[in-house]
Amino acid sequence: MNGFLELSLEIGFLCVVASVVMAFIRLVKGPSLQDRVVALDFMTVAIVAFCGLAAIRYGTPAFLDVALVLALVGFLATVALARFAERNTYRNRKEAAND
Amino acid sequence: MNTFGLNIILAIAWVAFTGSVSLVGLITGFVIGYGALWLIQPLIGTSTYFRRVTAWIKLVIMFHYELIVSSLAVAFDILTPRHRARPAIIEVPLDVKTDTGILLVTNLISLTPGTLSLDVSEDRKTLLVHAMFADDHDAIRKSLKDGMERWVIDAVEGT
Amino acid sequence: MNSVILRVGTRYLAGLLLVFSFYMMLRGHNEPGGGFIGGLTGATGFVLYAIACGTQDARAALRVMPQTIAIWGLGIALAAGLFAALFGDALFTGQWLFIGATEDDKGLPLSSVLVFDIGVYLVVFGSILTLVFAMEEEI
Amino acid sequence: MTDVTAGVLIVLGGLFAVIGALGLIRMPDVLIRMHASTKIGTLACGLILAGSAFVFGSPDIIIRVIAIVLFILLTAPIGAHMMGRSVLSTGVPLWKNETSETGNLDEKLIAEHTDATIQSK
Amino acid sequence: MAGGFPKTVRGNGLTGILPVGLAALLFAWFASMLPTIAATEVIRLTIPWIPSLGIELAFLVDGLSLTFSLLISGIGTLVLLYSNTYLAGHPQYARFALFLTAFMVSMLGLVLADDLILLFVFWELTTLTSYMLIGFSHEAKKSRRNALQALFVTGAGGLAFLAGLILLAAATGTTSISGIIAQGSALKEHAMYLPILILLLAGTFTKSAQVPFHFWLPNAMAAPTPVSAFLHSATMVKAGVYVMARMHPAMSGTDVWLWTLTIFGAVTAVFASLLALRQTDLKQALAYTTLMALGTLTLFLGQESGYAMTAFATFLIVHSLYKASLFLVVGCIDLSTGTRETDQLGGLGRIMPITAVAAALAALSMAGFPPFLGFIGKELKYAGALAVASEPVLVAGAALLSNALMLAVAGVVAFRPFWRGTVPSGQSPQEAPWQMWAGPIILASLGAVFGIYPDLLQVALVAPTVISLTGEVGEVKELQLWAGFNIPLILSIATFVLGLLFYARHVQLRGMLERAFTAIPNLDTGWDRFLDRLKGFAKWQTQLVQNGKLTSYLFGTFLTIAAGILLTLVYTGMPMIAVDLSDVEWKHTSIALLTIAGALLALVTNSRIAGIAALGVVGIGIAMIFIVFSAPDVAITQLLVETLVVVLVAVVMLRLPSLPKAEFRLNHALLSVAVGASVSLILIAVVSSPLDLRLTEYFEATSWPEAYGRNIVNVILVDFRALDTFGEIAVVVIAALSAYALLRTTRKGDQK
Amino acid sequence: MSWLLALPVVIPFLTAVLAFLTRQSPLGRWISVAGSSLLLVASIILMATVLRDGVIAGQMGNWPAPFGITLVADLLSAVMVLITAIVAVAVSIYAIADVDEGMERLGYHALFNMLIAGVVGAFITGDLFNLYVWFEVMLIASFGLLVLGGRPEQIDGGVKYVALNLVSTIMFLTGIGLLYGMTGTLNMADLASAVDGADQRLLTIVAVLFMIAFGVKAAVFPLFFWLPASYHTPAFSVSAVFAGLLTKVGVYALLRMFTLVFDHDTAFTHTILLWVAGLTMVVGVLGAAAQSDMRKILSFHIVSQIGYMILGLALLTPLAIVGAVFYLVHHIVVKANLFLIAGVAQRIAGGTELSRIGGLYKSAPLLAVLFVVPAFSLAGFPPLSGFWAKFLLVKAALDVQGWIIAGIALAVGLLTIYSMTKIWAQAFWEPHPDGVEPKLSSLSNRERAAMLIPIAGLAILTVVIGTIPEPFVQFAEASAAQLLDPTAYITAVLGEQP
Amino acid sequence: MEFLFAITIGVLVAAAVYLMLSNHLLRFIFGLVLISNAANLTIFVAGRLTDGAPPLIPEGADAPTLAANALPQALVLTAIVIGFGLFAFAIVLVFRAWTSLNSLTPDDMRLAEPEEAPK
Ligand code: NA
Ligand code: NA
Repeated sequence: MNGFLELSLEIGFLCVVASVVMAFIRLVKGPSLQDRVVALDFMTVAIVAFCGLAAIRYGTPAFLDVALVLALVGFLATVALARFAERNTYRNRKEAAND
Repeated sequence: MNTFGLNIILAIAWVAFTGSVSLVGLITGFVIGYGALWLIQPLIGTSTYFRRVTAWIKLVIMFHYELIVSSLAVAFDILTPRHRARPAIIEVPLDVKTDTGILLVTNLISLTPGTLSLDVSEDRKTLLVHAMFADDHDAIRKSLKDGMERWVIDAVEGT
Repeated sequence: MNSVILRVGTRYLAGLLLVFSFYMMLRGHNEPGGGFIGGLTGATGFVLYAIACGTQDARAALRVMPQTIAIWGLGIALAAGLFAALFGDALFTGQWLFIGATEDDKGLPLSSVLVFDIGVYLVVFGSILTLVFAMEEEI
Repeated sequence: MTDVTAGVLIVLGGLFAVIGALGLIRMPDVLIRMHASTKIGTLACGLILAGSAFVFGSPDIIIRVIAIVLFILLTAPIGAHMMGRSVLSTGVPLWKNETSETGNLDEKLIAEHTDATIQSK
Repeated sequence: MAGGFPKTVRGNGLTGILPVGLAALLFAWFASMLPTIAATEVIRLTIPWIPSLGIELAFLVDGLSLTFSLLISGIGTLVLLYSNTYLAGHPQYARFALFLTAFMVSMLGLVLADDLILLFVFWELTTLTSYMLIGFSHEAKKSRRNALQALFVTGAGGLAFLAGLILLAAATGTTSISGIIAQGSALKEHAMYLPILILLLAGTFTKSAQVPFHFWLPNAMAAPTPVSAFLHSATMVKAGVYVMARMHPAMSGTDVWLWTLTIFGAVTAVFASLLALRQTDLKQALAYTTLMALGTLTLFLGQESGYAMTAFATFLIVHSLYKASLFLVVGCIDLSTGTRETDQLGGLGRIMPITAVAAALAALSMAGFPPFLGFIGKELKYAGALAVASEPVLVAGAALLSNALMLAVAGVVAFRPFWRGTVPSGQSPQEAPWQMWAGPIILASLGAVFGIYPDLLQVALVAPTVISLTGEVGEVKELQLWAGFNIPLILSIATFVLGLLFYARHVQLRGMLERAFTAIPNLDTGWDRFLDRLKGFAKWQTQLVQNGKLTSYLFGTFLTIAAGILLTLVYTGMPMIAVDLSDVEWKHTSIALLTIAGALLALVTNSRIAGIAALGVVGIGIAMIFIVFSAPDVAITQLLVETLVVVLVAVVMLRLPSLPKAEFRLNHALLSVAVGASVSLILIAVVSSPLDLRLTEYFEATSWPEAYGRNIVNVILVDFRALDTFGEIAVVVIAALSAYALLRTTRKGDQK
Repeated sequence: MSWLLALPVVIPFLTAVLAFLTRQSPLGRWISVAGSSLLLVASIILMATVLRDGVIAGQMGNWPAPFGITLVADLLSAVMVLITAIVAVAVSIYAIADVDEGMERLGYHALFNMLIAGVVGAFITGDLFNLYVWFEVMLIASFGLLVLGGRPEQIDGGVKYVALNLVSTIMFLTGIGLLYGMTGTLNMADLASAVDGADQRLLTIVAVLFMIAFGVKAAVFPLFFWLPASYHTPAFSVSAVFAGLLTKVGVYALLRMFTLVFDHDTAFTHTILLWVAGLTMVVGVLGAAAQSDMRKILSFHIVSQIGYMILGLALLTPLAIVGAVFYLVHHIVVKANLFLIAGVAQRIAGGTELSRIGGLYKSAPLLAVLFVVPAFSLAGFPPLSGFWAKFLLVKAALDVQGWIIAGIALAVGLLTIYSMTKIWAQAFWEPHPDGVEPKLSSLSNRERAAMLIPIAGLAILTVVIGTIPEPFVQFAEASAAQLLDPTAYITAVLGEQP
Repeated sequence: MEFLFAITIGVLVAAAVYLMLSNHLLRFIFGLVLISNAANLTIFVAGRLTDGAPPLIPEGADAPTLAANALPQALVLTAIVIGFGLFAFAIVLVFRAWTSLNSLTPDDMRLAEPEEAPK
């Protein structure tokens, strides 16, 4: 592995980790449920990228398998939480209507 | 796309996963794919369509072009201190009919920065799109219909 | 969930996840994967199905009660362990059959270990769906 | 040469990742933030993965990378759609600059979607 | 139990007769051993039982045990005969007979046992069976209370007794009683002698109701009268006395032995006779006289002289005969008139002549009139008292006072109801059926027979008993009605005078005693208070530790963890710690920080979604750790599980309310930090020394060649450690089935 | 040989699978009975083999120790498996009458057999991580059984039970990680020598960690809270099997680990255990004294009696270990039986709250007899099993001049008598407050047989142990010898090694 | 490296303990997830950390040249799945606690151990 690639990798890691940290800031700040979920979703995608970087860095394609799985199932959490938000709103309104 | 086609795709996917292109792999993939499809049978209606290879290729190319161009636009907005965005939620009438078509249209719209598919109405006739640079709603509607939706219809539903 | 997009997407994803899960299970002995990962992934497919189309549809698609799948999985895993008894080996001793083995190539391996992994797959798959379906229905 | 291409792709991907994350922080409302995260994140991810495909170069890795990217392209918009929908139906306050043309959209959506969900039980 | 004898005197059929037959057979069997024992021989029977603990089913018949055996089986026969009529037609007679017979057998076992542990087994069996018998009228609250009291007090003593026996066995190296006795005086010099003695006496004193443990005995009169006659005069209460007698050769002769037994015996004798006179209930009065007898017997056992031992043996027999007889008489009176109150009784002599004769004979023996055995017993008592090594005057005085009181009580119990006054109106008493007077008559007559022919008793039982007690033939003193004009005779006369005086004045005396005793703290009411206190303390303690609050439980558990680790750390000192930060990359640090940040967010947030998202962040952080440190399988699993966790929480949360704002709790925070710091510290210490990688190296070497797998982790899971994995999937199945069951029962539960 | 060891684990699992597949029909319960009986046969054979050949070990998957997972049976393991099988048979018969169809459909029999599998697995494994796995099998099955039926108080008890047991589980897991990190092995026989090379100070700390983790499972002071909070809430057959077996697995684990592995600083560790034993005895028995419900009383007594077993371990003399082993066996039989009897009382007298029931002595004398045996055995009356258990431990304590602890053991015995007679007086002697006469004949013939046969069987066992204690004492002695000198155990697992 | 993650684990444990002590079942669940993760990580770290060398045997080789310790990975994998099973049950139990006891504060749940023992 030559110096350029190594440097690029280091930059790549730095960027990805930085983006995760920034997403975390959004996650903390919210304010809405969706903001937090979007932040979490972004992190998932960032981990996929992270796996790609790790695969190169350590010369092990095995990490791409992690990315593969995550790419397929990662969004499920987003879907579940989005659905929660909707159903929750509906329930709250229904309860408010019943009161 | 009929069941057979879907099955072939799954078989190919299998080969892709295993990474070894061979007849045995293809057959195994076909069998396993068949099993999977059998399990999800209720989801698959009866449908027969041509595959329009050229339309597909065009779709792929155009999509990537759009993706990169509009990504840059959004990136620019993010990086510049003032927000140029004039976001809006826009209703777009849908011509695409098939499930696959709708999925493709909505996904591709979402993937191209600047537009985001929010929802499809229950009657499948209207698409709700969130656009970032929506100074002119009609222009956006038109570009979506003539661009992404057209390409998808050609690829998926074309005669 | 009454979303056209999700439903249509699920149509592809559920199948994809199932196929992918078999793949992950089968390759597990040599690459990352295995029964757990396979089972979890496969279950994810049906969880998505249940979220998108409701548990009734998902149950109908599955045809068999998920808890039955899980318990059969346990039975299969156990059977894979008990299989060694036929050869006078201890419980869970792997039994291997290499189809078409040659000097250089071990051929297509069939083994009780793979059966065991299938059992694991079914258990994880069935159990998660038992849980998720019941939760979806009761809550 | 492949290393240089890969390096460029990786750095580009990294930069896009940062830009996406920055958008997540900076943009004024949740829908706009989703623009940033969904597409730019996908793009960043795709670039980095493409970089790794270049490095490894072997066909099985390339197929795998393509699969990953395709999976993300398939799932990310669905997730975004679900989130977007929920933004509308839960009535999350949007940026003042929003110029939506549908007045009581959120009410309509709630009536249309969630009702059916709950009733289906 | 008011109003006449049972209509039918046929008793309880076979159920009633069988036990009588059994007891009679036993009596006959023991009687057949008399010649052997009279010839100062012993009979042994030894069956191995628990050889590994050296415990045997060893039985020994010598003078002491045969005397007891004959009393137990003989009186047992008569009591069972009596009971069959007394409780004729009682629906629970079968149980009664069973318990009584079981008790008798246990008692026989106790006196025959030649093994400490075997003895204890029977000891506890008598406690248990007597519990059942005292509580026989179980629907009455009083019966239940008194049964518990008896059980608790004797049970407590029994446990001390057990400790004593164990120490005794340890000190002597054997559980064989003969073996211990054969060791001679070695035990008395043993360092553990005193604790052993105290513990053994704790057992015997409670069982034999020595003051101040006496209070349970009168309360035990809640039992049917035949039970009282049997247990609380002739047998169970004498178990303690028996054990003291049995251990006499091995343990007596020390100052502790002497003074403890003398003081407890004397105090009990006097105190009990005063209390006896105070009673107006015939049965209660008799109960206290039993105490007096027990005190006296204990007093004798304190000594070593041949007089004392002879007096012990004689008085033991005398007392059993007259006391059982009198109890049975009281039972007759009770059934006949419906009362046991002295003030409500009179003139029964003409209506119940046979009973009256029995009562008279027994009472005369009890009062110590010649020519009854009681007289001989009393003479020996005085002789024995005067032979006491130190303070003979005090002992003799106590004996005199108690004997005189005894005489008065005999008058009150057995003379007045028959020979004074008239039958109160409203009563229509009858003579008891023969099954009920046979016992009293026989027992009372024996008192006279042995009084006139003391040699019979002397040769057959008293002498062998004394030999058992002292181990020497020469110590046996003559039993004789006329021993010449000596100090004991003078004391006897004094007893008569004083006793008659007491009798004449007993009503006034009773008043005085009443006043005196109300001033003395009453252990019986103390009992109820004790139980209340015990319950109160138990409740208080339980409220303290088991307060029903999960947070307290968790706090306690975590506190134990933190305190356990930190205090151990104080004890052991700091383990070796090596901190090597040279290989830490910024990546590692940022991942660690991200994980920590996620955990902290989960900690502080009041938003459920933020909480879940924070958990997601932690999950992602940990997955990144797994990725960076080469665990792709684990990372995949972690991410999949994390996703499912979020899905499940999202589903469940729909029905749950929002999180309330968390209040900061300093004690919780400190504890949390302590637990966290302990874990960190231990882990750092653990990783400070190199790891032995034998197992991993083996897996690496064999994974492919022998298990045909290239993914070592998977090979470990499905092959090397397949059993773990099997258990693990079982956990998953069970979790699913359990959760499913829990969810599905919701509806059912809610509908109720 | 290895199959002999594997079968006791395999049989309940197979039974569970079959019982689950037939859960909709009455067949399930008969499968459960048959499976338990088969387990009993297997465990008898195992016991016979261990008695004949000494410690036996089997390497699962044919991988040599310490690399694979080893199942080991020494006398202690064998007897624990045997007694588990006996309880399983008793409870599975009892369940025919006790468990309603609703619970059966939700998989009661499967959960029950899984629980048994977990318990047996824990007793028979020679691998620390595998022990954790069996603990989990047992734990999760117990979760399910505890709340099966879903009454609110079950849920309440379940919350506490689950919460506290999860803490223990996680501690155990952490402990395993740490111990592995120090020694590099998981095989318990291998650990016995591997720990010698580790930092002994650290080892003591980790030992304490294990002590706490197992202490929660064993329900010792001050970690027992979960037990009295929950054991009185589930179905009676469930609480019987819990009462008999679950805490004993914790005790077993303590006994195993603190004789085999953590024996490097007994002056410290076993002194702690001694304190724990004393406090557990006292606090438990006082807790019982404060209760007025039959099952709550019995629950607190479990705690109290765990103290006795810990006492045996703490003293660590041969006789003390004999006592602990004897106590363990005796307690399982007796305590399970008492809970089963409480179930009958509940059925015919309408409850277990002592003030609301009564009259059982008068109208259900058979039940009274059946109660007296285990109750007075528990209280330590001779010649019942409990007497010998207590005798051995008190003797062991006195032998080492442990006056105070012996005194505590005896005093606690007295308070145990108090509790048992409280039940006896209030549920049996006292008339029923509503004037009803609770009769066994109010049960159907089938129910009566299903409930009373196991109770009678266990009672007979109690009497047999009590009256013919020699073989049991001999057995306990041999078992204690194996525990105190684990050479045979280690050799059986690892083979002859330097 | 191990040092760094030992500290991380400590923080996770501390946060988890604090959450578990709070009188709220949902927070308890959060704590449970954290502490399970911490326990898994403990095993992983105690098995020592190795960068970039997954325990996979390359094609053609009989054994890996340098690989991370595989055993702890297998243990952690097992523990994760078991932890998930326990978590799933716990979350359902919390839900049931809410529906049948109408409370998420365990200290208010006093059915099994009532405040005042009935006379
Ligand atoms: Na050792
Ligand atoms: Na009552």
